[in-house]
Amino acid sequence: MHSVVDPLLVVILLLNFFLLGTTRLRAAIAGSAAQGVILGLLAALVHVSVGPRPLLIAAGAAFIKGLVIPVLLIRAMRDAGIRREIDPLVGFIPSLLLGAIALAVSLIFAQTLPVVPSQAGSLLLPASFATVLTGFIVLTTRRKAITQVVGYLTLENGIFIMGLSILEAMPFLVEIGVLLDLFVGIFVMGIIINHINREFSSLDTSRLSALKE
Amino acid sequence: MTVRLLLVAILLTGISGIPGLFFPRKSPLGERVSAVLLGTGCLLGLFSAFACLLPNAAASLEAVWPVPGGAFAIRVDALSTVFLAPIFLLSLLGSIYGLEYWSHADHPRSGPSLRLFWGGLTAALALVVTAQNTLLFLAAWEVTALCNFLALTVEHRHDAEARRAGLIYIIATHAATLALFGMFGVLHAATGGFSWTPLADSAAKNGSTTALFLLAVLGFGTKAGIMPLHVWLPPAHANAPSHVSALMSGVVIKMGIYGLLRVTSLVAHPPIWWGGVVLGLGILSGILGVALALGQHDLKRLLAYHSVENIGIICMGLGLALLGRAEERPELVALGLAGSLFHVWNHGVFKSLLFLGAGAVIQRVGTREMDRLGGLARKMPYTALLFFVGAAAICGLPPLNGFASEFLVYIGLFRAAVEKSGRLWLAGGLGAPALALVGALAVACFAKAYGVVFLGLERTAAPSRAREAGPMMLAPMIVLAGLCFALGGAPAVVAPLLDAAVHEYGGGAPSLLKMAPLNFLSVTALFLLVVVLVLGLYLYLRTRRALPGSIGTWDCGYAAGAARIQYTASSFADSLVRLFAWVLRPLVREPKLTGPFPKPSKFHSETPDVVLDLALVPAIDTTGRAFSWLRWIQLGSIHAYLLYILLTLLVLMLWK
Amino acid sequence: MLQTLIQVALLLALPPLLRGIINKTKAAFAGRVGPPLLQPYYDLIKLVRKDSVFSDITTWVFRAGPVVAAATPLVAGTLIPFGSAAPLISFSGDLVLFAYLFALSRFFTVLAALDTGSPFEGMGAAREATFSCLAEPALFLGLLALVRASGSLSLATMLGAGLGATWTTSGASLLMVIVSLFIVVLAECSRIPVDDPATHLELTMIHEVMVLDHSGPALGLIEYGAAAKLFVLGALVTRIAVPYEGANVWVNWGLLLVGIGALAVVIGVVESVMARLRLLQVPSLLVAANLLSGFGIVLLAR
Amino acid sequence: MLFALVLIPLAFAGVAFAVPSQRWRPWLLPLGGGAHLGLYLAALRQSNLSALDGWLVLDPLGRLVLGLISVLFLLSSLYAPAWLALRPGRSNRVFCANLLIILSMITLITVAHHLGLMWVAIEATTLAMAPLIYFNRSGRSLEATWKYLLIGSVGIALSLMGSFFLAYSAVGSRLESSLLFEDLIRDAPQLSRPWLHAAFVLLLVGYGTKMGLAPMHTWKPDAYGEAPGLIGTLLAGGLTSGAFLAILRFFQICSAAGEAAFARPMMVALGLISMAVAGVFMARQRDFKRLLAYSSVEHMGILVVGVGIGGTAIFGALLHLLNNGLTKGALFLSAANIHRAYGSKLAAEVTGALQKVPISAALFLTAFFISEFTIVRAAIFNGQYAVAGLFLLMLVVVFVGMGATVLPLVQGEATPSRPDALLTRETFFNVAPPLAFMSLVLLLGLYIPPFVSSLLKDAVATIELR
Repeated sequence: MHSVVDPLLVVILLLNFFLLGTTRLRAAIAGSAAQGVILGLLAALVHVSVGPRPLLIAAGAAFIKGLVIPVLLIRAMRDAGIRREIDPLVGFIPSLLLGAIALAVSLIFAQTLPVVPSQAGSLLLPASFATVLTGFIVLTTRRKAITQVVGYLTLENGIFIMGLSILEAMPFLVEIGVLLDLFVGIFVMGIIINHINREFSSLDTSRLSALKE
Repeated sequence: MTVRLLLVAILLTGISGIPGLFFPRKSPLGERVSAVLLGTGCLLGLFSAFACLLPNAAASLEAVWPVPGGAFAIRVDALSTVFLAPIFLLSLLGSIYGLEYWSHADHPRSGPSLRLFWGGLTAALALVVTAQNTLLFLAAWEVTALCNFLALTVEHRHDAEARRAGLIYIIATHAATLALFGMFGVLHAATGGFSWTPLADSAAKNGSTTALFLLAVLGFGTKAGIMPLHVWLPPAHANAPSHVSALMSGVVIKMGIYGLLRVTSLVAHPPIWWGGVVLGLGILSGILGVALALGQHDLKRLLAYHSVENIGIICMGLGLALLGRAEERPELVALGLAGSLFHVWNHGVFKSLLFLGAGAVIQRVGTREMDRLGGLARKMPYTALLFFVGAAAICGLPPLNGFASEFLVYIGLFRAAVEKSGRLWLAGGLGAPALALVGALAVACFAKAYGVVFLGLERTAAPSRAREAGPMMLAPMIVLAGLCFALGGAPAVVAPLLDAAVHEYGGGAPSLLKMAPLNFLSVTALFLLVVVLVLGLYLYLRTRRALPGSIGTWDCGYAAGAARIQYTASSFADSLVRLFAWVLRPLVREPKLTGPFPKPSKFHSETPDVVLDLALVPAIDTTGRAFSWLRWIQLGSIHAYLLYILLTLLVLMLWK
Repeated sequence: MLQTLIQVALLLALPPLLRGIINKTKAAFAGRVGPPLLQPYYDLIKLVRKDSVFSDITTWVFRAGPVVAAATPLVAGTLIPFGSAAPLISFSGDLVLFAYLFALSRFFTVLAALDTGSPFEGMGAAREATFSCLAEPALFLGLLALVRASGSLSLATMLGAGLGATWTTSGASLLMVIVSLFIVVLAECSRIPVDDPATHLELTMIHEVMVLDHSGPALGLIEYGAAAKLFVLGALVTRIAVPYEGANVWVNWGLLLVGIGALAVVIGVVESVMARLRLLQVPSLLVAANLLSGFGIVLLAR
Repeated sequence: MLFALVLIPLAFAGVAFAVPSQRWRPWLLPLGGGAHLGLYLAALRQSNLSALDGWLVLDPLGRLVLGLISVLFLLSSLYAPAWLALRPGRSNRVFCANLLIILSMITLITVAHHLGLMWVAIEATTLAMAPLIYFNRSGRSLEATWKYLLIGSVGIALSLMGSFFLAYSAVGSRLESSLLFEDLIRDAPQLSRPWLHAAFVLLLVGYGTKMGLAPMHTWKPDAYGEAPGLIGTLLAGGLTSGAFLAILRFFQICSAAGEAAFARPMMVALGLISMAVAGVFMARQRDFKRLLAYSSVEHMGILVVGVGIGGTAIFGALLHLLNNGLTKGALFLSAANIHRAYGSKLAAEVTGALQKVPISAALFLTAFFISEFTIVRAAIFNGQYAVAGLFLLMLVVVFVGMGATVLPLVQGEATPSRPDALLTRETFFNVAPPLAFMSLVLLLGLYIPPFVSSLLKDAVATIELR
């Protein structure tokens, strides 16, 4: 099974770096959409033996993450008339370096945790952690609200990868709930981004600092 | 039965202010109703407090109080009675005084609230000294603090000083209460219960008793106003309505003493250093309290610092009792404790008298600044006479009551001084001269206070328009002045109660009268009185026919500005304050005089509180600045906020 | 009974004589004849026969001052033993009362001075109050040393026969105490080098300026009280210095009288050979008195 | 029954969406709240309520928190109609519906015994709250909402990951992985330790963000400062309690696994840091609504310290949970009255509130005082003197800072109101709810009704599994 899963995970990791390195918002959104689709694929592959239910979730995830949310975000982007993430708090090259460090940390951290034999040597856990950390890096270093949403999405993607290992613990209902929450969350964020754009004529969240001590 | 009577008393006083809230604003009926309720309650309370000590009296009561660890358990023992008596007496007298001093006609807005808080304060105080359950104690303690705060800031709208005093008070008292929470926590951990349970000797080994004692000193010491924890006391006493000041000084601060007594009574063999600490703090409070008082220009602030001084004397007695217990000298326990408790009464009596007198002056003249007063003895002769009695009593002058209790402490200290044990005689050897110094300074201070306020010429126009205080204000003062004479002239009457209290505290000494010949004080008082009367009569008869006509004081040929060139409060105390300048750090702004005809300029001197103004406020300011600097944490950037989360996560992951 | 009567009589009659002795000594030092030995008595009689003037500003306190000032030393005098007579009143702890009686007198005299509203008297009052704050602990320290030495809290026993034994064991301490108490006497009784009883100039205004406004019998009471104070405190010091108590009561009385007389001479000598200290240095002198007694106690504690 | 508890508020929310009348819609809130409280009281009478194969269980801890939430909601909903009437120009459709959704979701938090489901409910409350914080439609409230939403979402995402870790800890030990609470408690001793530890850290940080523990509290002052007071009540009394309940659930698992010693120091540390941070920011705080937020941070710290210390302190912490929730009700609502009476929430522009809005001002002052006083119960320690000492020290620092801010606000001569002040005088509906909160707090301080005390005792018994 590793033979199929691991390459896909490698793609996800590469997409992480892509997210860290790209300046174009559309590309970033597309990257996260691609991640979403691959995640759906992964879910289907990992649990292909369990039955139709996981497949449904996989499809749902791919649909929401790969299509609905990107569309939402792109619309928001278009409304705001922004295309690029210019002048991030941490430059693109350093971001990539941070991403590399995050990957290394993830690999080490995954080593310290005992896993079931079937997953021994799998990239599942490291990829999950690395994606979460990548999400964090994007969240903390990018100025545009939309990019931050992408970061949040990436973070969620990482957690989703983690969830692949324990599907039986997450029944259908809960899984749907999680996805629904994610969707609503992004939706609400989209609305707020819209308001921010109208109120401040900008999506630069580092300008949102009127509230401080 | 008797204790139920006390409960009724507590209830009556507690609700006494409530009806007043519902009377129309113009009707003075409310204040009368609440005075009657409070008066009834106080008289009942006084009666039951003593009745509980009779043999066969039911002195304790326990009811369910459904709070974890809580029980409505109250008990009246001799210690409680010693404190209950001044609570009810001073509350009663203060409320009568308040009928005129804070009359409904003058204070239609704040009057009802003040009477509400007054009643609540009285009830809570009574509960504090009878509560057996520690949670009940704490609850009553907090109500006391709150009512006191509200009574103190009742004129908050117009009086910024009172607001500041209230702030300092509430912070200090709250900090003290937190220390008490800690203390009761320790007590709970050591005894497993929520009552005043004696500690086992084993508790001393794991440091429980040490923690208990230190927290008690911190918590109760703050309430009592022991140096250097007294910071709240001067502003609060100075700015409260005067009868509230009287009650605060007379009983509220004594709650700290009560607490210290209760807590130390729980430990069978207190370490010797406890006594040393309490005695040392007592000496410190006594000397610095009176020294600071000397530097004050504000009459009520001066009285407030004398509360610190007298708490110091009380603590010296208490410290001596603790030393006696540590060294197993029952006679020292008895003398120290009896002196301490007797002084609690006496201070309550004469300090209330003084505050009420000061209140009369403030009401009639409108200022507390001593340097604006003067000559009031001719305008308000009765107030002046009564204040004089209080002043003589607080200086510990025979034959008044202050002397009687200080006498007990002195005997105790002298007895300690003849002991073989080096620590004991060191205590006596330091304590007795220190007490003498305190006494001498007090004489100087009250000579200044009485002299500047009541004697000489009016320094400004305000005092010359003053009228004598009314009967409602004079009557309570007359009672208190009478008590000064009675307790000082016949101190032996309180000996049985003090004996019982000492017994309750764990002393097994022979009766007080055997060790301290209080009866002889009565004899000498009488003797002194006779001699004074004889000489006085002689002088009276001889000078009855003084030269007629209007004669001023001989001015040594310099007749200009007689009123203005009098000695003022500041100049009178100047040389003494200078002697203590190394610790008091008085602030003096004097003009530089140049040339033969210097221009008019101003001289200003004040003695700030060493702890509050010179240490605590700067410390708080510095901390505040440091805190302001720390505020960059909340810098408004969401990126930083998210980073905090990540960092916390990483730190916690790496920690374990 | 006889002894007691003698004691009372001496206490009432002798005080002014001490002043006479002091003045005579000073005159002798100055090479003058000086006033008669009994001049203080003449002065008193003169004052008593005069009329009084009271300022309008004053209140009852002004009149109470002289009364209390005269009464307190007399009451204090009944607490200490003279000669071989036991004190009239004696009880455990009477030393506290003894000391506080002087405080009482001070309280009244200071207030009486402030009552006049005169800046001069105010100045005197302030100084009196200041210096006595330092003298009082010294007095207590001295008494404490005696308490420590005798193990008793009553003046009768402290100054009783046992004192002789203490001289043999810890004479140094007692000597220090005597010197210390002597300074206290000088301060309390307003003598040189603390105060100058002869003048009331600004530089020296302490006691004399406080009584500036008193006249006639009132002033007489004050003068008499001051003399009685000197007599009582002097008796105390003498008793410590000469604790001898023999079988013959008359010898004891004689010894006491000679002792007090000698003390008066010493005071006279001191006043003749010393200048008054600057006011700012007076506290140092009194602190020295405190330290002396303190050392005395430390020596006793060994 | 449990379904009803969750669904009836949802139904009311649906109705609220449908009702066209601006004027009558707000009255659905007290109706829904009343119905909820009624159902809750009925549920109290039955023991062992459970539904959906043990996914929904009303256990003692849940009962306790649910009771608090129900009372809190009802009383604050009574405040809502009069308050919304002051702003007739603004649609209250979303406001009312979302409040009811939040009630439903918090209920779900308290009864969910599937930790995934619980997560879903918590996330749902977070999302439903966002529009309410933005109710004032100002730039500042928008900023607050954005921060609240993003930080909250990230925090909650972390707790989802923590839940996964927890599930994985069973996989690692070759057990059937499950997020059912009962299963986890049962299997706790066999759970894989490294996973369990990591899971607890993630959950503590994640739900700690939601609860507002420092240093994850950063959204709190912004959100509390800009949201209407009514919302503040629910945030500070309701949502935080829900998050605390979640942390308690995981702590229960930890202690069932015998790993309480791992969890405790972390909780104590975070709690003390929270108290310290609150102290720093409360001193000289210029904005009294932000002051309330930091006070909330402080009290969350107290709760966590209480549980971290364990023993009798847990009882104290749970009692403090009730007290804090109710006190926050009194505080936020009275603060809202003061805010609207002056048109400002800056301490410099608001003094002498006792003169202008006497009841609210008195409540505000008393509630602040009481909120510190109710810590009595939490302050009785099990001999951990260092922690106790720090705890008491922090309380002193907090009190100094707070007192210096609050007293001038309430006392003194009143400053004139700004022209945009909405409230001219106190009415029954804007004073009665905070008064009711205050009375409840006082009642709990002086007298704990037997059923409350048995609720507390049962809840305590479930937390410390030995």
